[in-house]
Amino acid sequence: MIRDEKLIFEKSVEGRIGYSLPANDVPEVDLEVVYPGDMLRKTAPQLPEVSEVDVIRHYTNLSKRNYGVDSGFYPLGSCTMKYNPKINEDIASMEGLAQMHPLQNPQTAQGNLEILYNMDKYLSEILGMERVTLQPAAGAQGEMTGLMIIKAYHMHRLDSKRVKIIVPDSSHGTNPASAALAGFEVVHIPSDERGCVDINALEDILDDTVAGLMLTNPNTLGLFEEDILKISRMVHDCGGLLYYDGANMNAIMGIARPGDMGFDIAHVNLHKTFSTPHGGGGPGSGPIGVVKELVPFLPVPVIEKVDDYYTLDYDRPLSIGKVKSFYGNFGVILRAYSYIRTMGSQGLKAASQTAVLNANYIRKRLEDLYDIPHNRICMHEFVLSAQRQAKNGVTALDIAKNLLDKGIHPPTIYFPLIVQEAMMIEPTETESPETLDNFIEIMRDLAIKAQENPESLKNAPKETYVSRLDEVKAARTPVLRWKK
Amino acid sequence: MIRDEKLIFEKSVEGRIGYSLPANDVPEVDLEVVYPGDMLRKTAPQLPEVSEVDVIRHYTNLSKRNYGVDSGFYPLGSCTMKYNPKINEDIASMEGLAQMHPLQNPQTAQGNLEILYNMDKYLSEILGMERVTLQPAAGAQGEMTGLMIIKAYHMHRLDSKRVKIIVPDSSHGTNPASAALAGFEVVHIPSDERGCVDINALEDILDDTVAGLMLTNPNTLGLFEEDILKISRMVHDCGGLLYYDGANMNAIMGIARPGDMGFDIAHVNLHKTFSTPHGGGGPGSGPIGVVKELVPFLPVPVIEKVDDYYTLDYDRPLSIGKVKSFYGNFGVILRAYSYIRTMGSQGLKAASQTAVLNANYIRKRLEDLYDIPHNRICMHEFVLSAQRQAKNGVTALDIAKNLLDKGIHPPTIYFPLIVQEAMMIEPTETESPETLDNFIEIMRDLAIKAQENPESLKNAPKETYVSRLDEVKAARTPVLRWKK
Amino acid sequence: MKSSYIPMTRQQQEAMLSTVDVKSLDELFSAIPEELRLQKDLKLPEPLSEHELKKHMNTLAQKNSDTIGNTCFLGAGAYDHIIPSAVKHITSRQEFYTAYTPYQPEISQGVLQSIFEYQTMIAELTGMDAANASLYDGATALYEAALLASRYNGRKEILIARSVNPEYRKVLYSGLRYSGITVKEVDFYKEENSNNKSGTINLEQLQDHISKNTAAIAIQSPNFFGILEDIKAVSHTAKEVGALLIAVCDPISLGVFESPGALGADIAVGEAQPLGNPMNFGGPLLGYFAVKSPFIRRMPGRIVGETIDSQGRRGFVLTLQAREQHIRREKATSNICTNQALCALAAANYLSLMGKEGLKEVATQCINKSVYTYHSLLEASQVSQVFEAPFFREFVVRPKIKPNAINEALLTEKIIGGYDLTAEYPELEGCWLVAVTEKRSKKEIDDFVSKVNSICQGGIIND
Amino acid sequence: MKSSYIPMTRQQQEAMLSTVDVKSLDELFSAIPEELRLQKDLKLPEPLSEHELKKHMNTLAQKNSDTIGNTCFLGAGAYDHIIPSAVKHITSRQEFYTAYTPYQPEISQGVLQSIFEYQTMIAELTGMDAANASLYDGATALYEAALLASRYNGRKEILIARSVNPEYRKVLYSGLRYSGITVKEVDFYKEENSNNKSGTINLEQLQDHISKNTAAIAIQSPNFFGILEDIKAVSHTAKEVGALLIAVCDPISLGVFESPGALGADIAVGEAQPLGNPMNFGGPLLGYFAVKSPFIRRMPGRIVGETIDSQGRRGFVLTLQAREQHIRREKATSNICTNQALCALAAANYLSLMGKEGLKEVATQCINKSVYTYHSLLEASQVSQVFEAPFFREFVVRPKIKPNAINEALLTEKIIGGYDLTAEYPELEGCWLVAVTEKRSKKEIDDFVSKVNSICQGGIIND
Ligand SMILES: Cc1ncc(COP(=O)(O)O)c(C=O)c1O
Ligand SMILES: Cc1ncc(COP(=O)(O)O)c(C=O)c1O
Repeated sequence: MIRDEKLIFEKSVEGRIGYSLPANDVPEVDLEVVYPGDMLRKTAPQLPEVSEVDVIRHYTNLSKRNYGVDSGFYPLGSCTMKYNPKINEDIASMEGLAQMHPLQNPQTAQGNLEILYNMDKYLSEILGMERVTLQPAAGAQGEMTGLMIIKAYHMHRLDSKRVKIIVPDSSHGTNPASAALAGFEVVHIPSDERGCVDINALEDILDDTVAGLMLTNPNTLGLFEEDILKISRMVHDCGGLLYYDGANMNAIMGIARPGDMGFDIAHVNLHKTFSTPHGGGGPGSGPIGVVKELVPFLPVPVIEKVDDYYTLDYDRPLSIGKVKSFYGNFGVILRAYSYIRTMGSQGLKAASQTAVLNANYIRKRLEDLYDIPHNRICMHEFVLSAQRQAKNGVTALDIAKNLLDKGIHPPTIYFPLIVQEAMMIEPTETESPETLDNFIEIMRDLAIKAQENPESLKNAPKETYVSRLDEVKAARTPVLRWKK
Repeated sequence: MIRDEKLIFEKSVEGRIGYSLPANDVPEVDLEVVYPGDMLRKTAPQLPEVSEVDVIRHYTNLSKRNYGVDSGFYPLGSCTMKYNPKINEDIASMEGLAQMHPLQNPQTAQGNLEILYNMDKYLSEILGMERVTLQPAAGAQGEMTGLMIIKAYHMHRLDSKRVKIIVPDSSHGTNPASAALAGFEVVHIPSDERGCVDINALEDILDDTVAGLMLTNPNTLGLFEEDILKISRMVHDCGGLLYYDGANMNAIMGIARPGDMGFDIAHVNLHKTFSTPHGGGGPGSGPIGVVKELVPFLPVPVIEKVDDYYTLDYDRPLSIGKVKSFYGNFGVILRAYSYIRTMGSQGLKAASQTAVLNANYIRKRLEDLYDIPHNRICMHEFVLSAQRQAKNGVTALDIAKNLLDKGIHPPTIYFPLIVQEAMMIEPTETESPETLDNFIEIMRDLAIKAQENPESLKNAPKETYVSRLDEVKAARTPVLRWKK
Repeated sequence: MKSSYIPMTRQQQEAMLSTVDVKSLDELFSAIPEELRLQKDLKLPEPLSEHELKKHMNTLAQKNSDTIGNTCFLGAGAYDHIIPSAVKHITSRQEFYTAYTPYQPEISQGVLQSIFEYQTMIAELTGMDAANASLYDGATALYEAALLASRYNGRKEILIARSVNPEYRKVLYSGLRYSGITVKEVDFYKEENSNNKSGTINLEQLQDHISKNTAAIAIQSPNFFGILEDIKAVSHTAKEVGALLIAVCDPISLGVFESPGALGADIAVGEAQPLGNPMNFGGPLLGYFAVKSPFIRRMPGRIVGETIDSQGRRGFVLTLQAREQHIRREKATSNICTNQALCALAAANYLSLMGKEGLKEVATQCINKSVYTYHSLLEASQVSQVFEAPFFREFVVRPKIKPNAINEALLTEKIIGGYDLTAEYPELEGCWLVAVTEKRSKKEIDDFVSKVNSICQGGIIND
Repeated sequence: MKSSYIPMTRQQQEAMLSTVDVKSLDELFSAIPEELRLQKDLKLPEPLSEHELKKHMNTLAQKNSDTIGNTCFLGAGAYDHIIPSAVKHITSRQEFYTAYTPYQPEISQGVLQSIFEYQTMIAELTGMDAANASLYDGATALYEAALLASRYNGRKEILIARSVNPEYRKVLYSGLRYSGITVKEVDFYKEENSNNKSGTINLEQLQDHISKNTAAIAIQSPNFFGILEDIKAVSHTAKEVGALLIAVCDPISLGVFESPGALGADIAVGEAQPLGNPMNFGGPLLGYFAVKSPFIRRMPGRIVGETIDSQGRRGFVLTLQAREQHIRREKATSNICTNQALCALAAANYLSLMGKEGLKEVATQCINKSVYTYHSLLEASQVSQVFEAPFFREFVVRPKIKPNAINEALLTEKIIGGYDLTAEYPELEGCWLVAVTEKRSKKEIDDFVSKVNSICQGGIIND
């Protein structure tokens, strides 16, 4: 690999340009006159001065130091790194859809509004919900929106004592964080020995101060909460609402629906389940669906269809307001829309079935060499523990770094927090049996090496552009920007 | 680098698909009935059975084993590997221009015809010619077309004894090859001690059997043929025509014109001079311009403009006919059109000036450590000789392979044939001084190593996906296709 | 069902089922209570092939009037700037767009370094000490800033200028609704005020409202009306009571205007969509977030830091993660997880391409062209002046007829007109907010002005 | 003049001029005689910025009627097939499209392996032993094949079926004009011939023309009229006199039809544009060239071969270069240098995506849909039958009114009609060649048929 250590700033040469703009063709304003006082900038921002070829090469070279789904296997649990069909990218780039201003007169945006309206319908059907808002920009924002709806609902009922949100100890960090932001007190409940919500513990907590329960189902151990109907009855009986964290929807599309399970609100991550690429950290999209009773609380605007004409309805007195500018991450929604339209109901179901089969296949083929805390049929992912290997000094982190050298993106490690040395493996349906087998062989090989020659696994990665990085140094003495 | 040694065929799994087609919605034909006898295929072609993700990953991984202009410096002499501006790619992908059938009614293709017509005008102006045909798909086809015009011209004058085409010994292989294909006898003339056409030798050859002379100017040594006016007079005086191989036009855009030099026909490689990417071996585009007298012989169709309406003129009795289907490589022409329109006359001139300065800069900074057979001010490229290094056992090939390990594409080697251990260096104008300096330092370093430790240079490349390949084996026992 | 996206063949499926030791796909789902298992297909349209999908989407696009075929004078929070072609070519590299958040730094140096560069550029533009890796949009960035401020000084009141983008204010209200933090609006100087119709924040009213309970003042400059606020003055006011100053700034404008950092802002946030990102019908956008040093460890979202690898070579990692939800859970500074990394990459690409000179040129052209448009409109006397202070890229006028009527008429001329302020600002009834970026040519502007004039002349009087 | 494509700054320029030891840029050109140096600017339009260029090209595009907005029933050598989206995503990888011909194999394994795969696929489709890396288009491939044949057996006459694409024949004539090789056309069976109106090559006439001087017979199947030739029969005739058989075959059709190799052809050439390449207004196209083993070392163009590296690992190189112009100069098998590598990559991507099943499906749908169209047209009696033999994707009919008149009328309905055979085949005056690919839906076809019918009913009689 060719080393090019420079930042784009370090490639700057005074007077070089990389842009091409139309010449100014109107009278020039004298800036000093129009903007008196302190208004004008005294020193120009230190932006790089580089040419187009510099920029293209710089970022092309950077891209080569990055690993994406198109590079290879990416079994990053909870993140559903499935292959992103290329046609969806083309659709999202269509000028007639993308080059639109959000505040255009709706009459000039009927195509886009139709897409949003239909997307609401499709997701409502998939989730088993009454209506969906596409406004949230990611899962976490979906959660926050959902929790605000829960709050608004209770407040509207003048039931102001409901201050608690229950989350399982296996829940994703965004769940308690969102609950806190929505003004709730967060109560954690433990998982039982089967890896599911501990019903007795839940029983103990439930009272009229509980606003709701957040649940991922299948949960972050990849296990379906078998008692879900009981749980939802219990929560409902005490007056609480159920929130569904849909990050794991990829297990059950077309097979079961959160709405039918008793959830009142559900989000789905389009950037997971619906194959929109993750962009190296976003943009995503986290629509939420709600049951009929909660529709009045949805953020504005809601898209309505009147006689084949689509409108933006802002006149919704009970709405929680707006959680984001405009109507959500339309560019991401377009990709998901394309995905749903090309998969159809059978395609989505096949995706979930295959995702689940793939996860179980890996589980079965690793169960002899790794500990699997809850070793039964899993959904689309499962969590193994490298505890056995850790006894020899080979941690989940070491295993992850060794996978890098084999050209595989490691599973999620050290999550969920309730499993020691956790490795959360989610293969998704878009990976072929050969890819799974290759991963399995490597994992088996690593387990054997961890037994026989643990030292040999401590120095990985060796094949990557950089070797193990000093994260402690980064946090202790933060260098967050380049300076000359 | 992750090794994935398999061919796409070796990834095939029976029954897997990578396509998505509309369902057949018309009555099905019984193939056996409609196509009786031997018509239908007995065994299906062994095409791979793979999914979309397999294909994307396979070819994405292959791409990583390839080096393009966007990867880094590419001073491949004679090939003008300049940076290809991205906007040109966007223009070439515009559906309204590209998704056109060539035989559409001209009235429905006025936009495309206008582009072709204007491109003819622009190139005519740049070359100093009367008209241009855009039909040839590459330089070599331009040559062939030009030579056919020369032939047609002489034949039309009933001057059938002109059977010879003169080419310098420094000429590109396509020149003699094209001449032979056009039915000429090829006569090579030597270069003089200054690296230019030997005027005396030319004098000796010229007689009434000479149909024409082909010349690259600047020639393949990167030197301007100073006696060009004399040469063209001499050739014209004896009744011959002059053909300009425009592969080296990047030296003189807006500075001098082949037409003014006395050339009668000139081609230009859009995939060199006009920044269209080379596609790993094509497609290219090799338009040729001709002087007024030769216009009647141009291939059909010629695009004409009548009252702002563009038509395809096929009714040209003296035309040599067609050299290629339709009107040339339109997709490539679009990119070159965009380039000319964004550069304008001053931009093109600045490009040539900078290309020439860059070449001279490298020449100056390497002249102490390498032999430069004709060491004077060069045009956009120059040829050095690794003879001094070869004495220590380090050949031009070794130097080239060592450059690979430094992330640089090597210069053209062993061409032109008249220079021993030739390395033909063409930096182009799109390379920054820093890039040139980096190359110079590496070349200097290699020269020193060749002196001090020649052995250390014999095993390169080491950093590439494969090491030196056995070309002899490949040619002796050719394996030209995969078999199960 | 065969799908080109699912590589498993029927035969392979059977082999795998037997490895897993189940008889059927259904058996894999036996943990799901019988009554929950769907007995019929989801009601979704029949699947389309690629080609059919493309045709379908083309049909939908034809029901739109896009900003390519129509000339856009609409801004109000999303801007139609020129985007260099190279940007999309970079963000289309699969290594960037198909990657997840860079949890494994050794194979994520591409994204990490690009974010580090983006953070540097944002810090440079805003005159701040550090910036995060991005937030969803300008509106949520303002919300996060307000939260930070309140947590920092423990105060529970935010003062916000009414001249801040109404969408931002709405998102702020919703977000803070159950947080115990209250928000008060401060008016702007307008026509009724004979001494000052600057359109900037009413400093007297600000003085009236501010107190020791004020966690922060939030202003926008250029504000929603395009008008530059006196950040320095407001910052003094804030400092006097120990409140923080949150400045919402347009990043393009910072090519010519003094940075909020230099003028005393503690936190700078805003919408960075104008930096190389298309308007995308409003999303994805790109929220930037930058702070002075005291607030670095309180920032929301991802942050990339420089470090070294085991061989001492420079490298980049996600850092200061102790602030984040996956570690701190309910005590995290924010719940944000997925952000807008690819849009940040586009912004970094854009700023690299434009560079020092280019960004200034863009900003200057926006000024030249908007000023030219403004004066051309005023000259013909079909619109009248509303505010008096200098503006950037966008301005308010009051046309003789209703803005909506003008807009409707302009549409038939393939022009997307300005923003009607009536609904969000009843006090500015009949006022029209017009944006003119560097993308508009003189010809387009002249055409716009002449059409506006003739529409106003022929139209119904705006009373 | 500053340009974003030229990184050198003025300061750097001066430093470099002084290193080179010249005083000015002009001095660098002192080898060019004074009188040749241009004293004024080239007469070219003023430079456009990116944005202006885009607008300009949009304006030009609007003067076209493309095959997205219009439904295409035109073939005649370029075909409107479905192209999977993934193809362009692959060919847009800079490592592929910005590379030169792979002269340095160690950093060109991407292109080299993809060509090797392409060669394999072409050989598979055509039933040949080897294929080259591509030629400009089908027409020049035919020309190269004729040359090969004549050089191989030293004979100087080519017989070509008149049912071969007229563009191909024209290119052949031009190319061979000064080569000493003559070309004779062999007619096809048509209406006047009451026994046989198959539209295939007239075998009796072929027998009359063939002789010991015949270097090769060239036929096309499906021929220009869409009709399948009896390759086997013609191959027998060729073999009898020791001539070679050159078969021009459509690659899509080879998804269902017997390969020319299996039927006795010595050389198979043709246009591979239908394999994943857009029509691009006629270029770039993709000429394929495949041969039986005796002819391998006589092939024109680039050829990639498998070999091993110094560590014994599989790798690929350009091979058999001794045939080529850069070594053999005037004795080379061909002058071709730059070819169509990127189009060959697209074809390899296409064939990988379609695979065994997909290609068959495409071919079958072309058959189903063209047969359906043909019968629907005949049924309404506004067109009449011309030929009788089975066809692929394309067929000839004689409408009641002139084809050009129908085409003009269809255009107003956003339909691009078939090819009028009148000009190229006076003997088929008033005949119309209609192509129907898998891309056409039943609805589009029904619509086409009904419009043709009503146009014919209302139009001027075609006599
Ligand atoms: C289980 C779970 N919940 C919530 C989230 C948050 O989603 P987002 O990153 O889209 O905000 C994630 C994302 O990793 C998750 O895995
Ligand atoms: C001097 C010269 N002439 C002719 C050619 C042939 O051009 P093309 O490859 O476009 O056929 C080349 C290409 O390398 C060349 O360098």
